[in-house]
Amino acid sequence: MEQILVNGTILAANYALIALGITLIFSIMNVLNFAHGQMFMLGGLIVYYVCVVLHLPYALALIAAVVIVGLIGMLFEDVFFQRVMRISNREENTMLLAVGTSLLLENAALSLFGEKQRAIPPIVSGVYRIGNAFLPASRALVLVLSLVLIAAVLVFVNYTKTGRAMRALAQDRTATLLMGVDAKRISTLGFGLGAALAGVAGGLLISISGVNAGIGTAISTKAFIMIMIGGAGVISGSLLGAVVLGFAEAIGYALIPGSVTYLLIFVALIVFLLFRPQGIMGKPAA
Amino acid sequence: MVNASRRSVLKGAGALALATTLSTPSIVRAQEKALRIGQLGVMSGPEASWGLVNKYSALATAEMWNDKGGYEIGGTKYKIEIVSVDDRNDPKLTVSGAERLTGSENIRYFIGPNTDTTATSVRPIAEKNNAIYFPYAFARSLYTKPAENAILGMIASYQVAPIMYQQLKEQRGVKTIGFVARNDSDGLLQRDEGVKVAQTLGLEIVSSSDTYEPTITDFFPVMSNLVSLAPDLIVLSSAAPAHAPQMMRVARELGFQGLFACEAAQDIKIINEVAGEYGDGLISIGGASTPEIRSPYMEEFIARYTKVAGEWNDEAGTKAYALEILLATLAAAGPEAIDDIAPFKAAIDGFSMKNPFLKEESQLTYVGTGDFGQKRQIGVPMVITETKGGAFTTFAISSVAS
Amino acid sequence: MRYFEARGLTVDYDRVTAIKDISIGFDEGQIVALIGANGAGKTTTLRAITALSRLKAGEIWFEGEQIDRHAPAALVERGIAMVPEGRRVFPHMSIRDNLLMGAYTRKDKAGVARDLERILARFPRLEERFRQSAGTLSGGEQEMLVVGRALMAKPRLLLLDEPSLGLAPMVVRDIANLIVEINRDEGVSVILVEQNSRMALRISQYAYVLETGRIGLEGASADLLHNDHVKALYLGG
Amino acid sequence: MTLLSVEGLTRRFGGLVAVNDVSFTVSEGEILSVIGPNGAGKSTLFKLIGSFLPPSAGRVLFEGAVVSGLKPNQVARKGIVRTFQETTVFKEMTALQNVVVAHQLGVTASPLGTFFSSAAARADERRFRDSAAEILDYLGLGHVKDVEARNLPHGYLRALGIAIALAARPRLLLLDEPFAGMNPEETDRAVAMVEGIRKRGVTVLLVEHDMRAVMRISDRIVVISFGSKIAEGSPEAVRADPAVVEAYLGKDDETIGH
Amino acid sequence: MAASLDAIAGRAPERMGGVSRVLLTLLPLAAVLYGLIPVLFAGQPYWLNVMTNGAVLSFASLGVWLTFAIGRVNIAQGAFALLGGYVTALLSTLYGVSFWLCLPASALVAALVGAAIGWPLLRLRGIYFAMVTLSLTEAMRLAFLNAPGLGGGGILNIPRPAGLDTPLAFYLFAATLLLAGYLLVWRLATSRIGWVFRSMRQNEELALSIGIDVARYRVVAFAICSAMGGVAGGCFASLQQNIYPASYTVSDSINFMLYCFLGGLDFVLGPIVGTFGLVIAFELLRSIQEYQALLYGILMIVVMLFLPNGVISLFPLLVRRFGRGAS
Repeated sequence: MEQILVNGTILAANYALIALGITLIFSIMNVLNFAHGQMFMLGGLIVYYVCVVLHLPYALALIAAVVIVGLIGMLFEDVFFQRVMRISNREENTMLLAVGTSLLLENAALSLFGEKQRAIPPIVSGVYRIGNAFLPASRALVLVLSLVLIAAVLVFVNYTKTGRAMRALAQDRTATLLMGVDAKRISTLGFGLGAALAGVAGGLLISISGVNAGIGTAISTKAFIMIMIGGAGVISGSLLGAVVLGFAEAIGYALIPGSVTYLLIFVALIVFLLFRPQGIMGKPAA
Repeated sequence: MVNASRRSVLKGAGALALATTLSTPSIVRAQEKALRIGQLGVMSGPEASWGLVNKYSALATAEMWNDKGGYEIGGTKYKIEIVSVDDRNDPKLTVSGAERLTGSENIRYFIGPNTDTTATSVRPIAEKNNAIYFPYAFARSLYTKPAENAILGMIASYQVAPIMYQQLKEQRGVKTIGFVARNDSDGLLQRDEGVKVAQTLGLEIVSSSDTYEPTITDFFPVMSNLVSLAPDLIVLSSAAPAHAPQMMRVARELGFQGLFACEAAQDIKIINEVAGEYGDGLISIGGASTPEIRSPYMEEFIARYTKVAGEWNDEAGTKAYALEILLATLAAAGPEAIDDIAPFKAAIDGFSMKNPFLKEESQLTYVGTGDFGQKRQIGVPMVITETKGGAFTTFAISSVAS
Repeated sequence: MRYFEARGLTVDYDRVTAIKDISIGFDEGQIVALIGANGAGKTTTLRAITALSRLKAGEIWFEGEQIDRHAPAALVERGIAMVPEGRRVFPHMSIRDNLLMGAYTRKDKAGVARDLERILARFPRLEERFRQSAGTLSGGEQEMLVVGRALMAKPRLLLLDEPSLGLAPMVVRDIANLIVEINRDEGVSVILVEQNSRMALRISQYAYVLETGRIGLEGASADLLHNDHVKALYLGG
Repeated sequence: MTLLSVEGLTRRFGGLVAVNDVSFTVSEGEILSVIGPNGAGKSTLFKLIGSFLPPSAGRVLFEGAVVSGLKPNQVARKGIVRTFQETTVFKEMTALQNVVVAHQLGVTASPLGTFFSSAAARADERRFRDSAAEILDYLGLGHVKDVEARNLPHGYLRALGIAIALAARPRLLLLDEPFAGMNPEETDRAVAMVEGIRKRGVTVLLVEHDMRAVMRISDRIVVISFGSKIAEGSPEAVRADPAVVEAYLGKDDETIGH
Repeated sequence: MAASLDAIAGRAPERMGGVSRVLLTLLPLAAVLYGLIPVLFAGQPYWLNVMTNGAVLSFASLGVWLTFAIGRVNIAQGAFALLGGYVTALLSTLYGVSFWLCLPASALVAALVGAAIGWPLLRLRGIYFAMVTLSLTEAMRLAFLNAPGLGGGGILNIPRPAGLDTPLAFYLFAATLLLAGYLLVWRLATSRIGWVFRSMRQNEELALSIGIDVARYRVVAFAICSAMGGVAGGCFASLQQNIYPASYTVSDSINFMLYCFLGGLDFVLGPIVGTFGLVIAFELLRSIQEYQALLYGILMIVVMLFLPNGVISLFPLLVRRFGRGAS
């Protein structure tokens, strides 16, 4: 039982970073970032490269992952998304573009880093015991770092000028422009921040389980599940979605024979959406 | 990264070369007697390494022979050309790829594909177009009559399990066993076969219901369940080289003291990278090339493979056999077999050659009568390895009964 | 050169001319009204001034500086704030954050804090609900919030687009009085776009009547209020 | 004869009562207006009658049969058709296509017949095109019938919205703020249009903010404030009702700016 | 000239008579499918196979296009292809049912399941519907993987349909199927039903207000789409003679959606052009191996950036340009 709690907490914290990033991008740009999982993967591979190939410290690698993936996000937003949003007839076109960027990132990663599973040696060793549960130190570290990062993002979004501008932009673009906000810059920044969060999540996770070039779609799918549970575009909802998914997975793996866990999660999700299509925290569609 | 980038360059060069090959009319080549062998498999996406190892192995063998002026069949030396086609592990693309090799390119022999899904999709094409292929997939229907065009290039998991578990029971005193399987068709089938074997051997099965999604990112929840039952042995059914080390690391972090076993080949480099000090104690089917048993020819092959691929992959130890035995059988069947598989099929049953990859004198033949009712498997030695101090060491050597 | 001067403003939407050759000008501290029928081009004129719509022709001068090439953000920094039509509060942000968004371009933290106090003092209803999200306010309260938000930018020129739209007459009166007070107490010049012509003419000094994208009539508001043509057309008899 | 009766209609959103126990009836052939200050619950009432929202309590009867609980399209089939505020039309169709497609309730061909373009289906289409052209001409949109709706001048969109509703052959037309944002001249035209619609045999229930226009065309007026009905009667009676004046009109304008 | 181009793009002029409209719309596609392709590739089973894949995939994409027409981004077509594939596989291997009966059965089962799932789910819109259908694809895969009695495995040795044992025969069958599918969707799109779909896409509330039974039409569109997916799955199961839970995954569903997008959502021919375009492009890119997929991604972004309304949107542009040049 304690083990389920520990497992759920760790998963939830990891997932929260992923969900937070995709939510930021969605709320500000109204773009469902299909490439989110690929950005996560890239973050992991960058950490691998810096740590294992360049033999530099993990902290540095993590910073590199944040910066590079963040810059890639900003670049995509600036070069691709703004153009497509300007010229296309339909809103859905950004979705296709996002799929295109995900293919691009995945194959670029495949060419650069190869197809193999990559991981880095454990940063810390040892195992804590909490009651009957095990908590390996490396996982505890990731948990703590995740929580710190989540808190930092929440503080940034809620209490800084730029964060406020991001939230404002998500709610009313014209009014935000009239406040003197450079909406283009904030959008780019928001996309970059969302991407960077995916990157840092990947960079953290590689230290405990490794990544390979092909995991992107699976991560994106999980991110989608979380924002469907919590409500798209709502930050508190994405965190809640992460907690729900994390614990559902932990409980499922522990209690359900066979691996119908994910099948059940999907079925539950579909049924849930029938009753509450906007997710738990989402605002009802007008 | 040095490796990776060099490999990219090599890949680029290979791609260019191949592009020229494909766009150049075949008349030009016909003058210098070429023998074209196909290779069809997954070479992109998460499973890319399976097909790529086939490709690099074939290229390495081909280059070694071409350097010597070609392979001699019926008194003529043939330059060997490898024509590779990526199927992305998508049956639709495998089918069109096989059609391309055996139809458009008129190739009678090809290596691959790499999974049950793709291999069974290829079967009708190969039979229609009269081609022999060497899948790396375990589906029995491919090798049992009425099918007779497929030759299993490696040892199937269900052939490994009885021997592996028996040895573990006898040598390491394994009494309790737990299974965790990859949740896809291959994984579940392998687990079910493994469970049967364990029952026959009288081992106590503590758990056989744990599975994980191939897309998993964290094995902690999966493994914590199994580790708490503390079996002597954890079998990782159909664990990909990417996943096995993660599972080991998690289990060790959770305090697991026992052994691991896997009927699929693993990659020692990934094990070292991912599992590090936790990588010891994995019993798996090896690449038939542990240092203790390999011949100088194998050393040469390894060197050549490393040049082609950028880094050595232990899986290639098994996959080296396909082209070598294919060529030798062709030589035995005579030049007419190049364009007609009937003589080749006829030659299979009586074929025998000295195993070039092993230090000790032993014969390499086709086997499989026991499992498939006909000789449709390469008699690759079954080398069971154990990871120790960051390297594969030989745990047991056996073979598939003819 | 007057305090504010726009000359020959022309804007096209999808190759259809929305406004053509509109010129307006006034002195510091004035309230100027733009009135006219729906679709006459009032909102487009405001959007052109705040650079939300692209000018096809024309130039705009404010405090002796040409401003028609600036981005919306730069205009806010130069002291021009606009309250858009339909009370566009940030519904999921608190009153406080809404007001702070108004001060986005300002660097003087102490000044911002002071102004926040001042504006809350002016709008006690907002202070009561300081931490609530703006979406929970009534229409009139939201109008106060957006005016307060615009004031947080410390503007010298305030553009108001249809502040009375959809408000009950009682509330319209409050808003009208508020505009007059702000103009008087803070010395802010105002361009007021209104459907409610009577109200607009009553509180402004000068007015322009827009008809299908052009200026049809202009003059002192008091005169227009009694002009028979205007009366017949826009004041509803 | 009573066409529509609203009985004790109530709608709560969380703790807020948007419509509180409202009852009134609409007789065949009359123009009835529901007015009230902004936020009084007019729009919610409107959605309740059109079945776009389920009521928390009370019911709506049309020709004596309960219609609350039906889906909006079923209510439309019974003959209650609404318009929308602002510019709700099919933006990527021409004006004519907008109105032709709105004849859906008049389809006589079977779905299969429609698919295979049977004689009945072709006759339907011919009929719809003629009828649509007639409606557009009637509402003064004849000359823009082939213009895509998104390119139509703003002023035409509201008329197109009404044209779409008329195509569904309503017995009772619900007009949602038909005069909002119009200048006196435009309002005059719109008032004439609504009266014309009544002459076509359509009963009209309109919700409006603009008192002046309403006073001119309504046979009766229902006034609601804070969700509750506070007055009902002829325009003159309502105008004289002190409760209405206080809740709705407030005090005299002359205090502005002084 | 312009009229026939419009017809090619699936937008035959409305004033034309019924039969000639049908012919004008079908002929160009029929000419390519029955004339050009067999002549070009008759002796090349490989290319015939690629074309067969293209035709059957186009058929499934046409279904997805139909859900775009009602304003839903559908990422569930892989699920229905999988379902249809299993229906055909089970019926033909367990009961020896003929392929020609299996296919309608696949269509029927897929349509029924589609209708049952679609009825409630279609209330969702926008990205919510997209995400939930994506989940549906994954759920379907997991359901077959964990289905009792299937042993987590695939079904092998599905008999090849009698009479379709040469690549050319199967191709011609696939081409006919595609042509039929095209006719179906084109008729739906250009008849009153299509206008009803369009009205729902543009404004569901308004459509409701004029008496359109939006919920029913949505379900009908989705069920037809699912049926087409089921048929495609059944075809591939017979063509490849096997089906596995992993035969159709999320990426297949995404591909079906992409084909529609890239071809152009405003044209019935869009999904066909998009599918063939990408399938052929992928095969042509084979010669550059590992960079194949990378270039594929870049290609897609380039199309998106410069032809955001699909490849077919190029046609009217070209016509305008050359038309102007000529006159």
